[in-house]
Amino acid sequence: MQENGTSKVTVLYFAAARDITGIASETFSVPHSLGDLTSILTTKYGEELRKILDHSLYAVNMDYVEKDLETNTVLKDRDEVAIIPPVSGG
Amino acid sequence: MQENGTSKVTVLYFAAARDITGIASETFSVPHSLGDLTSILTTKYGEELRKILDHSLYAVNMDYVEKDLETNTVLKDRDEVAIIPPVSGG
Amino acid sequence: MSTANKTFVQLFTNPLPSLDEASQLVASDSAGAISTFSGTTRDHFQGKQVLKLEYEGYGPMAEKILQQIIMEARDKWEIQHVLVYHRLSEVPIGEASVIIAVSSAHRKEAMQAVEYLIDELKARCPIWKKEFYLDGSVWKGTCE
Amino acid sequence: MSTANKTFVQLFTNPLPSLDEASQLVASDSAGAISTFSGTTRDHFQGKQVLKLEYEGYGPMAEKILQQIIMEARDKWEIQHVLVYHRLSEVPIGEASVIIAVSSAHRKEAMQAVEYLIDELKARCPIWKKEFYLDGSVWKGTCE
Repeated sequence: MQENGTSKVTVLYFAAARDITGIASETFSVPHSLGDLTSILTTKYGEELRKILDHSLYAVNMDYVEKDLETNTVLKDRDEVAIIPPVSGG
Repeated sequence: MQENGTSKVTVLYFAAARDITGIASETFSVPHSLGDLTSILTTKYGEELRKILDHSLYAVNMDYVEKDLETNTVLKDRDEVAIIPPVSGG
Repeated sequence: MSTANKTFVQLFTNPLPSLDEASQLVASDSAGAISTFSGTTRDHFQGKQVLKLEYEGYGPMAEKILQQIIMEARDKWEIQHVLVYHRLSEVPIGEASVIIAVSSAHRKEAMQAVEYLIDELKARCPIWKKEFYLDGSVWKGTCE
Repeated sequence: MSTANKTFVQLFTNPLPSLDEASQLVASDSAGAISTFSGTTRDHFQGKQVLKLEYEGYGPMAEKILQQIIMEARDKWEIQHVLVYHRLSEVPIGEASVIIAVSSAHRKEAMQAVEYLIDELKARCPIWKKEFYLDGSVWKGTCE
């Protein structure tokens, strides 16, 4: 955490998430956990993104975070957080 | 069956069977069934071929004959009988 | 044996190398079996004509996940060389979006590993496919 | 759909066509998945060095059995085009003795059909392999 108690994280958007945000990535100051990031994102992008988030997983520094661990996942400065909508490669 | 009560069949040898017979095919007059052919073949080629036959199937006109149906399988004139040792293609 | 096992993982924006090239990379004189899977873009989805497809991926994480999946496959089966190629770009109909190739001494291992790799890739690898129809486009996965 | 399904069965005394050629023969714009299996000759068997291999077959019956096996696979799975090539001749180490390729709309079908085809080919198709070692040769199958 920073002196002001928040962490500066980069958030990456892909596929359906990026269609809503219109950008590939941006930086947020997050008070504590992934749960806080969800609040920040839905405040900024509204219901549309919240529906995507409901069906997405976060990946922090390229590791998936299980859905029920989001509120316990504390973010650090410079973490790279990606929103991973349901994948469809192959 | 022919007038003399026997059928003229062509017998094909492959792989280990042909190593023993030294030829790819020959013709026999067989009194009745595949069982009779086995007798004729073992008389001509001895124990060595009999061991192969024990582990082989006959195919009559390119259809496998199950082991326990051999004595009941009556041969007709011009039947093509192949000795099929355990296969190993692929 | 395991030190000599090779792994090829690559994401392409250009057309994928040929299946021959892929199978030659995994071939070895001690591996009797080579199993491959190619996914090619189809011209229809549930009756709708697909005009084109586009793949997008979170590249570094996709490669990391693929390496993980390959390690898991190596734990499960006695396999030799492994190749996973995925295309991340627009892919014209009929062209390959993914190629998987595995060699092994015995055939079951290569075939089962290929099946595992494509299943896990489809389940876990952060890659997304967008299908374009006459009446719009859709990201697969999210809207199925 | 089923009338347009193609079947390619052929026995070769020359080297087999490439995997690319095989996969292009089974490819179609409506089949998203192509699964292949190649069997290549190995340089060892149970620790013994194999110098060369030779395949022999009862050609017409081998083709008949392959057609039967393919019909069985078509009954079991929704597959599109099917190719089975087998070489009947001396095969140098590292070259393909068998190539199987299957296309289907969905991946499981193609993969399962390929596995069935190679399993049944090995169990039922009248083809024999002779391995040559430094100290002699042996017909596989009979003496294993």
